Amino acid sequence: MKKINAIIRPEMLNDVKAALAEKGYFAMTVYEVKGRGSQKGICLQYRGKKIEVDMIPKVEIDMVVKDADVRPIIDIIRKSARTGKFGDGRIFVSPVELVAAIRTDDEISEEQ
Amino acid sequence: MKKINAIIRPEMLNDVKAALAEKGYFAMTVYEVKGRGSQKGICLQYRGKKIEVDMIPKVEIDMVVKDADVRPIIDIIRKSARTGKFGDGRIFVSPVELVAAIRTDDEISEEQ
Amino acid sequence: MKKINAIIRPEMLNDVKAALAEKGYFAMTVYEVKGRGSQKGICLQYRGKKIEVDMIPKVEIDMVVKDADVRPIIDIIRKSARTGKFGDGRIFVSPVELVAAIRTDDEISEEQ
Amino acid sequence: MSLNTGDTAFVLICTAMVMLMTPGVGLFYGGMVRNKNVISMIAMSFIAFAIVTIQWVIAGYSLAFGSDISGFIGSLEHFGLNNIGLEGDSIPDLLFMAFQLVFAGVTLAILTSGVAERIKLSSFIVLGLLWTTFVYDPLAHWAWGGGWASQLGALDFAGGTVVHISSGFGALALAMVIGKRTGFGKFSFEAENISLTLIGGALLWFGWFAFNAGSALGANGLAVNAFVVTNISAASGAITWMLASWAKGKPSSLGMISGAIAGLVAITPACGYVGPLSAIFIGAFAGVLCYKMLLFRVKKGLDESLDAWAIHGMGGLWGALATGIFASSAIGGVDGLIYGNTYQFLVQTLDAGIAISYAFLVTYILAQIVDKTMGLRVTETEEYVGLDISQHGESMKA
Amino acid sequence: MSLNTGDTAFVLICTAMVMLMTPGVGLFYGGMVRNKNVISMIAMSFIAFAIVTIQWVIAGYSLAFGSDISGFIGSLEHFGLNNIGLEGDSIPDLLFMAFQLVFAGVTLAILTSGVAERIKLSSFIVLGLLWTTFVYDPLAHWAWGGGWASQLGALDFAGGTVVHISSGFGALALAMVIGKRTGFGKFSFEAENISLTLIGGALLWFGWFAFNAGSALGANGLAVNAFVVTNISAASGAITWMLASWAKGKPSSLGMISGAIAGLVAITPACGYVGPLSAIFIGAFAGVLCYKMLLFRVKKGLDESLDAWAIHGMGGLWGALATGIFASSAIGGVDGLIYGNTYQFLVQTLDAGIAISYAFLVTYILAQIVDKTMGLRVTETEEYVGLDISQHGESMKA
Amino acid sequence: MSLNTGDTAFVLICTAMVMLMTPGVGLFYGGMVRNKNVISMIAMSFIAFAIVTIQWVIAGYSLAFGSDISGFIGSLEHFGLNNIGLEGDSIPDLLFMAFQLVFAGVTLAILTSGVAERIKLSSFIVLGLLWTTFVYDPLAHWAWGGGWASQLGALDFAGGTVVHISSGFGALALAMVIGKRTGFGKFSFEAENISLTLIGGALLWFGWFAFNAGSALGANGLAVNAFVVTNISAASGAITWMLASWAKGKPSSLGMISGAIAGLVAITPACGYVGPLSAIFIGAFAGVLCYKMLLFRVKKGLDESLDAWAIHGMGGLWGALATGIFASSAIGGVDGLIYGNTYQFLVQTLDAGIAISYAFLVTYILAQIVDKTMGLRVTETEEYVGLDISQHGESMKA
Ligand SMILES: Nc1ncnc2c1ncn2[C@@H]1O[C@H](COP(=O)(O)OP(=O)(O)O)[C@@H](O)[C@H]1O
Ligand SMILES: Nc1ncnc2c1ncn2[C@@H]1O[C@H](COP(=O)(O)OP(=O)(O)O)[C@@H](O)[C@H]1O
Ligand SMILES: Nc1ncnc2c1ncn2[C@@H]1O[C@H](COP(=O)(O)OP(=O)(O)O)[C@@H](O)[C@H]1O
Repeated sequence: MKKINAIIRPEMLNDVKAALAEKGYFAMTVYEVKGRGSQKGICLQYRGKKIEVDMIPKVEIDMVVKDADVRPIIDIIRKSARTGKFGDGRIFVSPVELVAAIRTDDEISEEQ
Repeated sequence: MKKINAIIRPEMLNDVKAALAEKGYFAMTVYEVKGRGSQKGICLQYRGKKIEVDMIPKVEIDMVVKDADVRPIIDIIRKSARTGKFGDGRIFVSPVELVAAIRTDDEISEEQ
Repeated sequence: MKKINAIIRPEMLNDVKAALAEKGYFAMTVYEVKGRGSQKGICLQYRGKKIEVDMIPKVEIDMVVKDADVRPIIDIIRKSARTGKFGDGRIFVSPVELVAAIRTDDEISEEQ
Repeated sequence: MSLNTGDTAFVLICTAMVMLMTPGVGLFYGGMVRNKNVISMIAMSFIAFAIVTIQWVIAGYSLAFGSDISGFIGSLEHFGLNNIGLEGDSIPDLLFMAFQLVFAGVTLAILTSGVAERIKLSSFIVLGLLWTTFVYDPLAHWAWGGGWASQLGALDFAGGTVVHISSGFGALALAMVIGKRTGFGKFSFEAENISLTLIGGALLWFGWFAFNAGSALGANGLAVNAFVVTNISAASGAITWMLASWAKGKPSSLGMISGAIAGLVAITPACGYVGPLSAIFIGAFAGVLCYKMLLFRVKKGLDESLDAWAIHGMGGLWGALATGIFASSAIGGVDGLIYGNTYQFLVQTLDAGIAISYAFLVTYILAQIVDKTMGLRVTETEEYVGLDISQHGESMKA
Repeated sequence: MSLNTGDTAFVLICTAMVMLMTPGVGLFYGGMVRNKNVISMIAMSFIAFAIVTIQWVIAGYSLAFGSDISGFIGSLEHFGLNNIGLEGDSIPDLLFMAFQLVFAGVTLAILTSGVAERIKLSSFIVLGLLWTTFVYDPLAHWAWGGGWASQLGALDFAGGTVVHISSGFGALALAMVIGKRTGFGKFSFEAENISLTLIGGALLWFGWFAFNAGSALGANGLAVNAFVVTNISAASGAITWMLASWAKGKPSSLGMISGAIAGLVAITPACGYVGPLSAIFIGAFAGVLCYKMLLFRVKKGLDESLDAWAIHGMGGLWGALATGIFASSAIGGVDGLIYGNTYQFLVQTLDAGIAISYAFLVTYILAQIVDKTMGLRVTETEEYVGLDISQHGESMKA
Repeated sequence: MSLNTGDTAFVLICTAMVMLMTPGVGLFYGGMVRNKNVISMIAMSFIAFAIVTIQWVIAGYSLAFGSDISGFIGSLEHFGLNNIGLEGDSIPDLLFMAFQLVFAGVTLAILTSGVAERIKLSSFIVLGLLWTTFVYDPLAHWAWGGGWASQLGALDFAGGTVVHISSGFGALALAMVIGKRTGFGKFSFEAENISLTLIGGALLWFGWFAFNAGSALGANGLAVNAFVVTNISAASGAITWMLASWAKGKPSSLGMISGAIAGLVAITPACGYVGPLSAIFIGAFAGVLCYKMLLFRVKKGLDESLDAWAIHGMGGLWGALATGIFASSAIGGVDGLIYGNTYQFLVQTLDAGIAISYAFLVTYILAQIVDKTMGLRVTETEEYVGLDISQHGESMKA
C-alpha cells in the first residue's frame, strides 16, 4: 500500500474529487493547509522592495491505495488539477505498511 | 519507529484520547480533516436522484511510536472508536526513520 | 527523498520559515494542528485535583527534501524553534518514494 | 390619544432590535453544535423568522389579538391585517402588530434547540407553521390578547410564559418525539464554535433590552424600569451560573453566557413589576436553578440538545413565579407574595402550570402528527453527514 | 417647525443602524469569497465607508442636495457642510446630512461585489471616490435633491434606484472592465465562510429597517408602514428563493439569505407607497426573479462575482417598476398602475431606464480611466496569493 | 421639567447600543490573540460587564454621582440605587444611571488589553472590582459628578478622560505589573482571527454613536453634532493610520480599524464642543499619533499587548487637549485655544495630566496588591496551554 499525498489548489478540489470518483477512487482524506512552493516563494513587487510571500491556502488530499493504483491516480490528479501556472501543486508517494479498518477487524498489510 | 495515522469520528476523540492515556500513550498530534470512505461515498436520496456526498468532518490522530506499541495502540483505538456503523474510520501505519526532539538534542532513529 | 515533519510552537513559525528560507529551503506545507507531548500531558493544578490538559495548538511543517538536506534542515529547525521549555516540539523523518509535480510532468523518485 | 413620536420611535427601534435576536438565537445555538450542522442551525432561525412573518401577517396576529373567543383564541377579524392601520393610541396599531411579530419569530427560533442536528428541514417548516399557530398564538392571546389568563390577572410583562415557557417546554416535547441524536450518551458533543455562541449571546443581551423595555410600548418610566432590571438580572445570572459551575470545575464561558440568558429569561415576565434589588435576586437564583436543571437534564439522559428547556422553560417558570412573589405595586401597580398578595402568586402558578401543560402537550401532538405523516427526522446517513450537507447542500469550508 | 425629539431620536438611531449595514455588506460578501480574500472583502467595506464619509462632508452632500443645477446636479453651496446647521424642520439639517451619508457609504460597499478577489486596493480607493462623486451623487440629486426625476414625479422612497440600481449595474460594468477572476469557469469558487455571510445578512436585515423606515425622516405612520412592508418583503423573498432553488436541488442557506436581500432591495423604493399584501407579492417575485437572474448571469459566464447585479441591480429595477404598479394613494399619496395611474408606471420605467444606463455607462468609463492610468487589477501573482496578503499583508490564521 | 418621550427613547436605545460595545471590545481583542486565548478574551469582556453592573448598582453609581465629597468622590447616598427613581429632568434618573453603567462596563473591558493571554480569571474579577471602584468611579465623579475637574471647567463630553485615559494608562500600569507574555520579543504574536476583530470594530463604531451622541442625554442638536463629528473623526483616523502604515509597508486592515478606533477615542471628549471640520483634523491626527505610539511601544519592548495605551490612552490624551484647542462656543458654549481661550487649554492639560497620574498610579498599586495576595498571573504552564483551557476549560474546535 502507498500513501498518495497531493497538494493542490483549493479551487480544483471539486474537479479532482470528481475525476477520481469517476474512475472509482473514492476514499480520501482532505486537509486545509497553507504552503509555499519551491520557486523561492512568490515575489510581490512592493514599492521597490521585493516581498517574498509564502503560505498560500492549499488543499491536501491523502489517499492510501494499492501499489498498482498509484500511477493511474497520479495521472488523474495531474490531469484534473493542472492549470499550467505556478501553484498547481505537488504529489508525494510514500510507503504504508498496514491499513486497518476501525468498524471491522479488516486489515491489509505490506505490499499490495 | 512507526507512525500511526488514525482517522476517526470527531465525536469519539475524547474517548480515544482517554483510552490511550489510560495505557500510557499520550503523545499525539490531532488534525481536523474531512474525508470520504471507501464505500463509494455515502448516498443521500434526494428527490429521485442519488447524490453522493463526501467530505464529512473527521479527526485524524497521528502518533509516532515504537514498533512494539503499534499493535496495542491499534487495538485501543479500535475498541474506543468503534460504533459499528459506517464512518468509524481507518488506521494507517507507516515507517518513520528518525525522531528528533526540538527542545533537546535527543534523537531516536530507525527500527525500535 | 525524505519527508520532514516538524511540529513546532505556532509562535515560532515565522522564525523557522525565515531561518529555512535563508538557507534556501523554501518549499513546505503547513498545518494547524493540536497536540500533546510525551510528558504525560501537562498538568494543571486545579483545586486540589490535577487536571491533565492536552491538545495545545501547534503548527506542523512538512517538507519533502533530498536525503542530504535532512540533517541541515533539522539543525535549522532546532535552532530557530528551540526555546528550551516544554512544548518546543518534535521532528519526524520518513521515506518518500516519489515526488511528482502537477504543473509539469517532472518526477523524482526514490533515493536522492 | 394621538401618536407620540418618542414612543413610536422607541417601539420601531425596539422591533428591529428584537428581530436581531432571531439570528442571535441561531448564532448562539450554531456555536454549540458540531461543525457539520452549524449552517443548519443558523439557517433555521432565519427560516423560522421568515415563515412566522408571513403566518403572523395572514392569520397569527388575528388569532392572538383578534377579539376574544371564549378566553382561548382571537377571532379572524384581522385576517391579512384587515383593519390594522397607521393610527393608534400613542403608537400605530400596525407597529404594535410588528412588535408582536418579532416576538413570535424569535420564539420559534428557540424551539430549534430540541431538534438540533437531526430535524428534516421540510418537516421543520411544516411543524413550525403548526406550532406558531396552535401553540404560540393561543398563548399570546391568553396573556396579552384578552384571553383567560389576562382576565384572571396573570402577569407576564414581556413573555416569560408566552415566549419562554412555550418554547422551553415545547422543545422538551419535541426532543422526546424526535429522539436522541445518534451516539448521544456515547459520543461527546462539544460546542465547536464558542465564539459564534458568544456573538449570538451579545446580540441576545442587546436585543433583550428592546424585548423587555419595548413591552412598555412607550419610552416611559416603565420601560426604563424594565430596561434596568433586565440588565441587572442578566449580570446576576451570569455571575451565579459561573460561580456555581466554578465550584465543580472550571467556569466556562458557555456557562457564563448561559447564566446571562437564564437571568434574562427569568426577568422577562417580571420586568415591569419588580425593582432593581429584586432583580439581583431573580437573576441570581435563575443562574443557579437553570444550571442545576441542565445537570439534571444531562443526568436523565434527555437529549434536549441545547437546553432550551433548562434555560427558557425552567427559567421562564421561575420568572412567572418570581413575578408573583416580588411584584411591587409601586412599580407596576400590582403587589406580589412578599407584599401579602397571595392571590397573585396563585394566579401566576396556575397560569404557568396551564401554559406548561398546554405547550408540552400540544407540541407533543403536533410533533407526532408531523412525524407520522412526513417524518420529523433525517435518515441516519443524513445525520451522519450532517444537516449542512444533507439539508442545505452546503458546508463550512473545504 | 421646530425640532421634534421623537423624530430626531428615530433618525439618529436609524443613521447608526444604516452605518452598521456597511460592515454588514463586508461580512456578507466576505463569507462568499475564498479564505485568502476574506479580510480584503471586509476591509473594503470599511474603507468605502471612510472615504465616502470624507467625500460627502466635503463635497458629496452639496452635489446631491445643493440647489439644483439644470436638474442634473446640486451646487457647491454646502461645500464643507457650509450652512448645514443644527436647526431644521422636525430634525436638524445636519442629521439629514448624516442619514444621507450612510446611504452613500453602503452603496459603495455593495459595488465591491463586482471586483471581488482581484481589485488593487489603491485603485479601489481612487475609483470609489470617483464613483461616489460621478455616479452616486448625481443619482441622489435626481431622486431626492430636486433633480429631474423628482421633478417628473418618479418615486424612490428609500433608494431602490439611487442605491441598488446604481450599485448593481455599476458592479456589472466594473466586472466587465476588470475581467474575470483567474480560473473563473474552470475553478469552482465556493463560499468558504457561510457563517460570516449569515452574520452579515442578519446585520443587513436589521439595518434595512432603519434604511427604509428612517427614510420617512420621522417616527410616524409612514415609517411604520415602511418598516412593516420591509420585513414582509424580506421574509417573502427568502421563502420564494428557497423554494425556487429547492425545486432544482437543495435549499441552500445562501439562497435563503440572498432571497431575503432580494426582497429587501425590491421593497426599498416602494416601502412608503405600498401596503403589506403588495409587499408579500413584491418580495415573493423578487426572490424568484433575482434567483433566475443569478442563474442567467452564471450561464452567460459573467463574473459579476457576488451577484450585486442580479440582486441589487435587477431587484432594484423590479422594485422601481413595482412601485409604479402597486403604489396606493392611501399610503403614500400616489397611485400606481393597478389603481389606473399609467403615468406613474411610465415615469418609473423611464427613471429606472435612465438610471441603469447612466450608472452602467459612467461606471464603465470611470473604470476604464482608472484601469488605463493606474491599473484596476492586481497582478496574477497577487491574485494567486490572495488580496489579504498582497494588498493588506495579513491573513487569516497560521 | 417632565419626561420627554423622544429624549427617553433616544437614551434608552443608546444605552443598549453602548452595552453592545462591551462584547464588541471582547471580539475586537479576541481576534488579535492566539487561538488558545480567544474565548478568554471575549469572556472577560462579558464578565467585566456583569461585575460592573452589580458593583454600579450597589455602590458605583453613588460613588460617582452621589453628592460631592471634597471634590474627590460621591457620597453613598444612592447606595443600592436608593432614591434613584423613574422621574427626572427630561429622562428618568434611573435611565441616567443605566447609561452611566454601560460606560463603566466597557471601560473595564478595555483594560483587559494590558493583561491579555496571561491573567488569572479569579484575579481579574477581584482586580476589576477594585479598579472600577477606585479608579473609574472617582474619575467619573471628577468629570461628571460634580468633582474638582468639573468645578474647574474641564470638558469631557463623553469620556475621553474618564473612559479612555483611565483604561489606556491603567492597561499600561497593569502590563508593567503583570509582566510580558512568555516569549514576548522572541515569538511572533500575530492576530489569528482578524474577521472577529473587524466584527468587533463594526460593533464599536456602531455603539460609539450612542456613546458620544447619547452623552447629550437627549435627542437634540448637540446629540446630532456629536454624532456627525464622531463619524467624521473615525473615518479620518481610519484613513490616516492606513496611509501612515502604507508608507512603511502594506496597509493592514488591523491598522485601518485601529485608526478608526483612534479617531473615535480622540473625538470622544470633544464631540459636544467641536464642529465637522475640526473633527477631520482631530481624527486625522489621532490616526497618525496612535500609530506612532504603537510603534514606540513596540520599540520600547513593552507588552501592553493589544495597545489600549497607544490607542485609548494616547488617543484620549490627544482628545482632551484637542477639546481645549478646537472647542467652539457656537457648538458647546465654550471656546478653546484657537478662539483665544488659553485657560480652557490649560485646564484640559491639567485635568488630563492628573487623570493620567491617578489612573496609572492607582492601577499600579491595585495590581501590586492583587499580585502579592492572590497572584495576578497564571502559571507558565497555564499560559502555555492557553487561558481558554486553563481558565475556562474550553477551547475552539477539536
Ligand atoms: N518540497 C515540498 N515539501 C512540502 N510541500 C511542498 C513541497 N513542494 C511543494 N509543496 C506544497 O505544494 C504547494 C504547491 O507547490 P508549488 O511549488 O507552488 O507548485 P508549482 O511548482 O506548480 O508552483 C506548495 O504550496 C506546498 O504546499
Ligand atoms: N484509502 C483511504 N485513504 C485515505 N483516507 C481514507 C481512506 N479510507 C478511509 N479514509 C478516511 O477514513 C474516513 C472514514 O472512512 P470510512 O470508509 O467512512 O470508514 P468506514 O469504512 O468505517 O465507513 C474517511 O472519511 C476518510 O477520511
Ligand atoms: N510521539 C508523537 N507522535 C505524534 N506527535 C507527537 C509525538 N510527540 C510529540 N508530538 C507532537 O509534538 C508536540 C510537541 O511535543 P512536546 O512533547 O510537547 O515537546 P516537548 O518534548 O518539547 O515538550 C505535541 O504537542 C504533539 O503535537
